[in-house]
Amino acid sequence: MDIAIIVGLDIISGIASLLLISAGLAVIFGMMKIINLAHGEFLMLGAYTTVLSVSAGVNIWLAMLVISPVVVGLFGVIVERCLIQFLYGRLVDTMLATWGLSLVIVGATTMIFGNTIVGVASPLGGFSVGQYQTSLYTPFLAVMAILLMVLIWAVMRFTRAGLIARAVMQNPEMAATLGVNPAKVYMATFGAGAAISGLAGGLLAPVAGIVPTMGAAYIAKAFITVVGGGTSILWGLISASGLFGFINQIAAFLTTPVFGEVILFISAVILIRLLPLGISGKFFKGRL
Amino acid sequence: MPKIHGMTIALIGSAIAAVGVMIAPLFVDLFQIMQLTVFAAMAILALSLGFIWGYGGILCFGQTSFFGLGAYAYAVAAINFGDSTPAIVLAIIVPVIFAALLGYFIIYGGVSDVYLGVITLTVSLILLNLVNSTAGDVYKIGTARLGGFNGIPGVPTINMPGDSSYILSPEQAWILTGLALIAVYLGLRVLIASTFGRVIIAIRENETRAALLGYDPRIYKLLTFMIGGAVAGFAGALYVNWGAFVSPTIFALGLSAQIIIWVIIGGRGTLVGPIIGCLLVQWMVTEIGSQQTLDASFILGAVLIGFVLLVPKGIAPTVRDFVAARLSRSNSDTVIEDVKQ
Amino acid sequence: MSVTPLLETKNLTIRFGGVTAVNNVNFTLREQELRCLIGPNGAGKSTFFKLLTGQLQPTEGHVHLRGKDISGAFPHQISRLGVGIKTQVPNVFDAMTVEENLWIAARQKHTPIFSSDLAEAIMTQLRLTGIAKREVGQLSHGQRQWVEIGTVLAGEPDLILLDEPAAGMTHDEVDRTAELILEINKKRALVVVEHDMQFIRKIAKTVTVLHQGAVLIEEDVHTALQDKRVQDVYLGKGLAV
Amino acid sequence: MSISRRSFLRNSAAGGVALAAPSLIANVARAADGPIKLGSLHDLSGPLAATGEPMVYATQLAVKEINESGGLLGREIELINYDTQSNIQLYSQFAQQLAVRDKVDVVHGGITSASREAIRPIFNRFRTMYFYNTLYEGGVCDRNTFNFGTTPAQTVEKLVPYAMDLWGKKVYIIAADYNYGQITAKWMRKYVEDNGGEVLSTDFFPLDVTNFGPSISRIQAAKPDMLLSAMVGGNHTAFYRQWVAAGLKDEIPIASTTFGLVNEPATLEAAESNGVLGSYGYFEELQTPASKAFVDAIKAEHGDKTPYINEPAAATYEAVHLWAKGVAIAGTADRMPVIEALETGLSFDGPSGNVLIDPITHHVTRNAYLAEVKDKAWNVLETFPDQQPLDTAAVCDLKANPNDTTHYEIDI
Repeated sequence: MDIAIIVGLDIISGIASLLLISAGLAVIFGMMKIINLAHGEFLMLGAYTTVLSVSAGVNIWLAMLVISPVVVGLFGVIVERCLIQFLYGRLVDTMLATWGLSLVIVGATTMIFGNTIVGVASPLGGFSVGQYQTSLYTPFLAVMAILLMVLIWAVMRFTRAGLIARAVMQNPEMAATLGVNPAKVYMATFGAGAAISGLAGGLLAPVAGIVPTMGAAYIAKAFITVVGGGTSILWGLISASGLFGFINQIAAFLTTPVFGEVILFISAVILIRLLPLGISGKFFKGRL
Repeated sequence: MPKIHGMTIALIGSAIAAVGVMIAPLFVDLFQIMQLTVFAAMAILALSLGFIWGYGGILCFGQTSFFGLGAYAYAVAAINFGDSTPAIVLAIIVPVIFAALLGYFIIYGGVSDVYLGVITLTVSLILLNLVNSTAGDVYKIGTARLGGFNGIPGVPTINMPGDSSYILSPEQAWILTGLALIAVYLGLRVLIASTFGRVIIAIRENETRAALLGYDPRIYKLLTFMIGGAVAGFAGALYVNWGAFVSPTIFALGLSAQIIIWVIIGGRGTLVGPIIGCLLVQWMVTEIGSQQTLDASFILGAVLIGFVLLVPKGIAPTVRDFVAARLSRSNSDTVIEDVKQ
Repeated sequence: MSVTPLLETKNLTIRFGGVTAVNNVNFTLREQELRCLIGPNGAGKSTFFKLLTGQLQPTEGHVHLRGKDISGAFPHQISRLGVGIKTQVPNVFDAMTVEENLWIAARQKHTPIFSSDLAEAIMTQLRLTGIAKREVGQLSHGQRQWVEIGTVLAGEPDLILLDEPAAGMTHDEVDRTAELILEINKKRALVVVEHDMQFIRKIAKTVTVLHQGAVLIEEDVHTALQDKRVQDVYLGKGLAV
Repeated sequence: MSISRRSFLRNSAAGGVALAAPSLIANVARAADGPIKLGSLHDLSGPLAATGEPMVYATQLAVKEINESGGLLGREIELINYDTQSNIQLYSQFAQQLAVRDKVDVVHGGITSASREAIRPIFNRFRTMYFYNTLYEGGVCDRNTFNFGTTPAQTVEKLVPYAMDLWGKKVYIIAADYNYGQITAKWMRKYVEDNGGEVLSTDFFPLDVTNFGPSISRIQAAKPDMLLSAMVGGNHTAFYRQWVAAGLKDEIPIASTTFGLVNEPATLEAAESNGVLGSYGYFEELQTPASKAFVDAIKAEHGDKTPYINEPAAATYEAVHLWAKGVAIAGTADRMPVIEALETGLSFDGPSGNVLIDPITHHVTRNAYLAEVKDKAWNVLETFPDQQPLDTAAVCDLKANPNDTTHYEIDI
């Protein structure tokens, strides 16, 4: 019985971490139909921001929840202004440019901070379920993932910015004729996507191995999750993360992590084959 | 429709290049010969993606799957047979069969665009994981141990067909690889000029219209995908032959991305472009490794960004347009024709 | 008793979610007949064409071509049975020249050399020879329409579906299109969707009026255009039952 | 410290002119005077840079010391260093460049076993002496290659019984899913069973796994007394953090053959790493005079940016010095005389203690150390002097088979 609870928690944490590592990418893909291959490095920058803030004496919660998203969000806006804005409508060129950007970020981080950096410890302890122990940080991450989803939903649903965003998602030309300036929307979107990635990176800082190349471990999974989900930001992301996270964690628990990884990939391949436009292309068409 | 000008230029250029390949060992030192050999093998890989993406419109993020399968097929077969000739044949057949199965699964399922990219990328990651976990002596095919992450060392290099004791020297291996590159280039060039080539370009341009004219886009795309797999597998065999070694990193994300970079930098929708892009990037990466002032990733990344912003069409089309503009100014009758993007 | 019609649909229906775009259409076309298909926007004309060409699969009902059931067949299969279509938004090969567009279309059935000749002939007929070497992507909307009609002719189909062939054309061009259609009709059957009533009057004998996915009436052109229900539909009034 | 980009002495005579040149080119055309050339192949960018950086620093230090003390045979040593960028293809390319174009006299380098297996045949083919200085799974048997890193028999053998005495008999093994991890796990199992213990389960992890939740649950379900770890790389560091975050560090202790290789004690919080046991051929914290001098010299050069100086760094330093000793005794930098000189059983007192070349296996007999993490540093608890490479010795005899070049997978 206890083990069932623990495995349940693992599944939730697997889903939550997929949600967190993919959310920023999903916002950018859903709104702008471009793939940001520097996404993993945005996560890394978020983690580095938290680590550096904490070692400068900042409270860890402040560092994770405020400083990381703000810093990486601002960085995203700069990237959009200096690079992405010249490449709209060119999916592949954007991918190449952001791949280049990811190399630049890794290289610059290595040159500035070296190959390793002192990490931060988890701010929460563990707790017991019967004879099993697990980290309080796990449910905390799940709560943060849920809050993030609710936040995205609320912004999209209730604010003027969300309304504009939805209009642009549906039909960019139409939105432009209504007096919305797509350039501003795109800048804001990219910044928001980067900020979410920064937040995710900050949240991962206490439980991840923090090195300049850490982004590479996340990008493929985030990419597969987002594309598997399709272009509907919220529902696509939630359904794909839920499915892949569940399959991955169950397989990893029952067999080995290698198999867990392989079966995640195989299920992604089958999913996209069955639903060539992602889950949301089939079931959540036109929704958030 | 025949493309007299373009094809003539390609033939003359190839003939000059072939002579260059043959006499290169007289002028450059052994190390450069070996370096050129691996660059040429990689350029064939670049051609495979340049063909299926630039002409077939299939953006495959996992072209390394076929390259890697070709490399492993060659290594395993060469170790088992002790003769490279059947190994090279297998290095083409195995990826083609894999491309046929995967292509059927994807293309007949109606998957396209970025979704197709993700499936192919994911498949290469599956192969990476699977091959990586073949350490241990139970994983062997015949006498060849797959070796997991450590890879397969000491792969027999290419010998003269029919005489497995006559191993090609580095110079001969270079001539073989260099001529193979030219042959693959010309072969694809002829293919593109053929009806098949015209049709796949038409499908790239407008799949609906092609279907409404009676062409089945799926079979054409599948064949294109398989040809790309064959070329990539062949490149894999030549790559293993160069280093006498293969390891699973051949399937990794880094190489997949690099192939795409070669094609974009060189220019999509041309065949010369991917070759140029590949040679340029490979040369640059090598040069970067000889200095320690700046981080290698940093330099490479900055160059990529610069390219996307400044030469968005890629080198070959930019040069072609420039030359065409100059020519048409001086002589309005001259038309440089090439397959346009 | 009767000759097998060229085209026959039986209870042809397609639904998207809750919307019935084509509703129980029974449509018959003889060999070498010229039929105009009219109806207000959203009447289901283009969807009907997509069902005929295999771009969409019917939810219910069947399409027969010379008695052969082709519902569920792929577009390329239907094309090879002799159905050609000019779509509403021009579907052409933008990065290829006019000549190449026509050659590819002809090449499906013919040898390379014959295809070149056929392309040549069609370009002459459509007065496209002057722009033979131009890339189609750089041409005007009207010219692209002509190129598309050319690719359809190059496929030598027995049945040609034209979706708004006169849209965006100048007055002279419209006249030429009408002449061309009559010319084509000497050998082949056509179904033409058009909004321009002047144009319809020029070419049509029989018209079929679609409304909300269903056949409203099928009459000779004068009767049809004077029909009260047809006028109401076009004026946007509800249909008095 | 000069890092020469590449040789400007292009020897035109050796550029393979004839098309039918023999495939094995004897590397005879080296200049008899001018500098002796030492090639270095390490990753200085990409994921493996953290391991490569201290190895390059150690190489630079050793070369500098030799040059400052008058060079070798009256000639200066020129260091030619290439960044392989964590890319196997570049290993092959630069290995060819070092052997064929730069015509170096010796090469030190290679980090992963895959990189070593890619370049080792190239150095055999072009007759260039090669030193591999990273700890690895053992089993390389090649007269042209000298292996200075520890192998499982030297460290795992000490670590396992020590940890079992301390913590108990029921062991759970976790390891990176590649050859090093798999073979090390086999040795772990062997020593656990030799010492009367029981291995409950062995889990392998791909190098890019970052979420260890399910595995941590599995481990708990098995209720081991201790965990033996051979996890590798930056992503796997996350295991320790998630382990600690689950509050398990005080429940189930960890001993590892890899923890600390890329600076984990310093990058993790003290609370996360205290009490972890590790065993290597060298720790930066060793307080012998030789060790302190070595560490001080590197820190003097690189200041705050100095990475943790680990076993591969010390092994590289010792390897360069021992090679130099071989050259001095042979009176030439030519390959065979130097190999023969080294095979007389040369030894060197390095930062890790006495290092003695085993002529039978071309591995080294060296001290092994056992340490515990305490406040972000290693506290060395035990020294096991003169550990022989017994694992490789079980399969390799270069005296009897001098032409062997196999990498054996040792049957346990």
